[in-house]
Amino acid sequence: MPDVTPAPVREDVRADFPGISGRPDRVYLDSAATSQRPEAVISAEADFARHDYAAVHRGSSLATGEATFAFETARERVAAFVGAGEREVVWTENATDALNMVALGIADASAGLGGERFALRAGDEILVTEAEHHADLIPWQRLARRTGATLRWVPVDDRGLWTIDDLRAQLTARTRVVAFAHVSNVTGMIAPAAEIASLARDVGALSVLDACQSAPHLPLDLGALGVDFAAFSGHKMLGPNGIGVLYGRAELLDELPPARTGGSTITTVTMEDAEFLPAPQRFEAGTQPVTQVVGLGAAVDYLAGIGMDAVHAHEAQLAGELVDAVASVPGVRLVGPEPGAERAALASFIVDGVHAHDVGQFLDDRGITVRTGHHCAQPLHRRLGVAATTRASAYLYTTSDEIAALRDALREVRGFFGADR
Amino acid sequence: MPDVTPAPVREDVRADFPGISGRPDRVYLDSAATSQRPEAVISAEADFARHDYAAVHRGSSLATGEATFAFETARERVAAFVGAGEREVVWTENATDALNMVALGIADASAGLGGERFALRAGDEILVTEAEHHADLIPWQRLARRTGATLRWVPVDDRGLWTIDDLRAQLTARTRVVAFAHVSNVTGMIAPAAEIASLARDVGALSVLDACQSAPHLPLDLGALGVDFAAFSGHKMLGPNGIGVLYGRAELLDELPPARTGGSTITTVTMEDAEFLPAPQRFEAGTQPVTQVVGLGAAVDYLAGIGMDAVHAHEAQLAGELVDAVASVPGVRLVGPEPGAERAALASFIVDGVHAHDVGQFLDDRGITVRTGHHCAQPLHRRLGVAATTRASAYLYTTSDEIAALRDALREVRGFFGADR
Amino acid sequence: MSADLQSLYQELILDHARDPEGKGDPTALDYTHHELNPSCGDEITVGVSLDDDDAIASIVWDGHGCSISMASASIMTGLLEHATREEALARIDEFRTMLRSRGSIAPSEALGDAAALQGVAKYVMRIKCAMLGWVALEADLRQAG
Amino acid sequence: MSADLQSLYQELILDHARDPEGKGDPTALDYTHHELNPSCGDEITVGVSLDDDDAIASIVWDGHGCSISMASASIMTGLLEHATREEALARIDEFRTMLRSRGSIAPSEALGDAAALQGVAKYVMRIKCAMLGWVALEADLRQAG
Ligand SMILES: Cc1ncc(COP(=O)(O)O)c(C=O)c1O
Ligand SMILES: Cc1ncc(COP(=O)(O)O)c(C=O)c1O
Repeated sequence: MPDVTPAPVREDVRADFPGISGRPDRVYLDSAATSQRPEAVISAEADFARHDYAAVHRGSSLATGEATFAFETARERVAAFVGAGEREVVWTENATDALNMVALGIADASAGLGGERFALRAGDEILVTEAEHHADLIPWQRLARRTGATLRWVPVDDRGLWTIDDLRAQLTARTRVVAFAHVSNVTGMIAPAAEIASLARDVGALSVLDACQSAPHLPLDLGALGVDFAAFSGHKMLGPNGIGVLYGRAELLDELPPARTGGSTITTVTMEDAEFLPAPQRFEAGTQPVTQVVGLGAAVDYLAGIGMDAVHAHEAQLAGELVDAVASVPGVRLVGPEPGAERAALASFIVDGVHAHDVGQFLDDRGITVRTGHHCAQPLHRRLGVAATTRASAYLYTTSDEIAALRDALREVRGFFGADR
Repeated sequence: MPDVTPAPVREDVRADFPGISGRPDRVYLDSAATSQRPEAVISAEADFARHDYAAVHRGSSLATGEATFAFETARERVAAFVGAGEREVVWTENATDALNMVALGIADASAGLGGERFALRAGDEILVTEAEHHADLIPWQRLARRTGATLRWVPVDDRGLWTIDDLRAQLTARTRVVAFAHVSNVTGMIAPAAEIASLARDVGALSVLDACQSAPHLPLDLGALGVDFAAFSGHKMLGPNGIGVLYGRAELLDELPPARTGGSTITTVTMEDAEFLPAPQRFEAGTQPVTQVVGLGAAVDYLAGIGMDAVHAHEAQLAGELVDAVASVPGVRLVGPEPGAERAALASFIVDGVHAHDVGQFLDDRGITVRTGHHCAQPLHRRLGVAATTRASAYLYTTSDEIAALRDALREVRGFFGADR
Repeated sequence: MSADLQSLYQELILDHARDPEGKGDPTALDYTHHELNPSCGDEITVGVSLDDDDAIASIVWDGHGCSISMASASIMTGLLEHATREEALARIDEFRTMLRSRGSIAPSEALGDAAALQGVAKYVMRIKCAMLGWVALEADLRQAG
Repeated sequence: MSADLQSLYQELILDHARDPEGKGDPTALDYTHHELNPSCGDEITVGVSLDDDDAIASIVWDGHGCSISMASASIMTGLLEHATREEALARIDEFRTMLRSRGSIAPSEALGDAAALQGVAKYVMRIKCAMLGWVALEADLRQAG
């Protein structure tokens, strides 16, 4: 956090988002699932599709040259935005795809398909947390089954939280991978990523950061954090669907076997064998989501224009208001850090006697869009003793009035369903 | 081919494509690499992003309901467009991703991760052709290495062609997978897909169709062809980047292990294990390219509106003109079927004494966009004795005048580079 | 409060949700089936026994979920107990068609109290909730068939 | 014919492409490196020997490719033979910077005939072609360093 107070988020920022300004009847509190896009992103995509569209990195035509230029400069900007080198940014379909690319690459290394340094052996350990999103859990479960490695996890407490000491207690000399979310999409807890990366390094394990909920909201410097790999999605950071990023330290990416193979990833191909290019191309098989890359480039330009310090400061304010709003309602139980403690601008909660689906339906009727369900974190919900929670999440375009609207509506939920009788 | 002459492609079709009508200076002959998009597709995407955008298949809000509805009805339309059931269409990033999903699923089955019927054993055989695109070759090479299976291939002749008899000669009792392109992206040869699917079935092998160059151009009925799996990409059929389709017969898809795992693919997840949904959801890990799915839905609506018979008839005409144009130029050698024989509306050729890059550069200077290189088919080019060819390819918006412009420019190439001296 | 929400959560539905019919231990019955809503983790197990005339002798279910899924299972129990296998399958079909119609198909008399769930048709994401118990019963009856 | 195309394919370049300098068998030299352009399959192997003063005694290369890549390798041979290792690395850097400048940086005198390749800077997809031999030589010189 910078010492100086950052410039606030522009007052008129909402006007930039047709999905916000064009729907004054709706309070959109589901940005942690997927964010709205500014017109600048929507137009960047459409204009590219209309005027500059051509194949990328294939052939030598002028049209291809222009499209390739747009594609590669977007990579430079996205890389700069998260503190990565441009060769350290691989385009993927989404963050899930990025995490799978690491897990499947390690599986291939273990099966002798290259990248010997990544090979896991029976008895090696993969460490995750009980709070992980399924995207950062199931790929590791499957990797364990493919290689005979053991999956271990850091347990969470009654509020869904864990500490670095809890993690340290699970690290062993056989730990080869440590995968964890920078910010939990359910609890909003922020993990000490740099410290964990360094603990992992000490035992010779790779660190893999699920940055889905941090890249959109915090100033992020992956290089400085020192993690080995990281993943995030465009659609949560004002960008398009269908584009995600795998970050990896250059020397690792150049050696990790590409699980998905095909055109544009290779140097020489015979009927028997293929040799792969260095990163990032070795992982970018087939025609890339070029339009979406251009859109993501526009999204990070937009965010950089606002300033991530400003975004973060705005959200820190909203996080406090969200917590107060939820905690002030009788019969509503907040998940995650205690009021007052640091958290991202999201709040998941349990309404006593009312199922999350019903809560969501009630709020929806008031024009408030929230997310209900297990948020792709079943083990965490099982630990919390519920099948589903309701989550409200904010972004740079969210206002205090919207959070007040949530609070007012929440106050009526239990009455409506007769849960207060 | 229908008996009756199909209604011709509308005269004013070019006006629908901003990348065509907005660039009167350009002759776009690279649709086999990627097609231009009609305004209807571009606007469908942008409007969805502006007005209807929300997460799909997660949570229960109205916004999610609307978005999910748009997403699933697009699936029905795309499925109907290619003669598939709606549960038989899986969204992927591109065709490459779809082919990898099959190969990686078989690898997982072979490693005991489910789908026993797909398991390959050492000595089992995978059959491809020497003409395959790298996307339909390298994933099978890697699968062979992962499982100990043997990769065999159908050799091509001097023109890059193979026959069903050539294929039959390579089939054995150990063949478990037969993968081939419906239409070659280099030679334009059209493979007898139904007959090959039936040959494969007879030996108990799975048939996998690379339909990248057929889905956009021919009336396609995958159910009737009887192939087990097929793959194609949205961006080659007037749709967006970043969206592809894996087709699979429902009973196969329900059993194939999902290689890529994560949110929205599961029923129950514990820290130890995950149970997967039936197809298609089991393969659609993470936030899907929703906007692009909506765009692809608009693309197939557009194509269906024109009529695939009309598209095919228009292109059959252009294919003849392309072949005549290329074959009429001294010192230019046509690859693929002889003039007069059936082929898709694309022509790859070799200009004696002039490298493909130089040919492409010269044509580009005349405003003609073609593709140069190995077109992701290095083994085929090696067989043709060149590193690179030049390819011109047409689509429904291509005109005879454009092909005449190609011919006129081609006549000057050798002179310019002094190759006629 | 919108009229849509009022109609979705009619008093009848909230009453059923609070005080459901047929809830118990289904495992002793002839056929049982477990259904899960993957988007929220709600689950139900529905058990059924048939008599000699292929009519439903009893339905017992257990599970947890939102008020729509619980009320729907409860209403289903009252409606289909004593129906023949064929009748029950027809009712389940009709119920599904009504829910999927986006409001264009009104429930027939035969759906009885289940007509109260008509409001669900407006909410695509809740159809699964309303169908949960019915789908489980359908699976039981198919096993029995 | 556009002026851009004329300047890309100057007579000097077409001459070098048809009749290249330094083409031969590089394998006998002290250092060799193979470079490939993955988008078209063009390849080059460049060999180099240094004398006692760390100057380039000879450059020999072999390969196939478009006229730009062949002419560029040929011009490079003439330009850098007898340069010191340091000088050669500096020239390679300068050449790359010029090509990547999209036309904004003019070649200095030191680039000699390689200035004729200036037209390539307008064509993003051809930069790799023009650099092919130079990148291979750079790799040789780094091995030697
Ligand atoms: C025959 C064929 N197969 C596969 C592909 C790969 O398609 P994509 O790059 O969209 O994944 C292509 C196009 O590049 C193709 O023409
Ligand atoms: C913490 C976390 N990890 C992973 C994901 C998966 O991201 P995506 O669905 O974009 O692949 C999400 C979002 O759904 C998330 O919040």
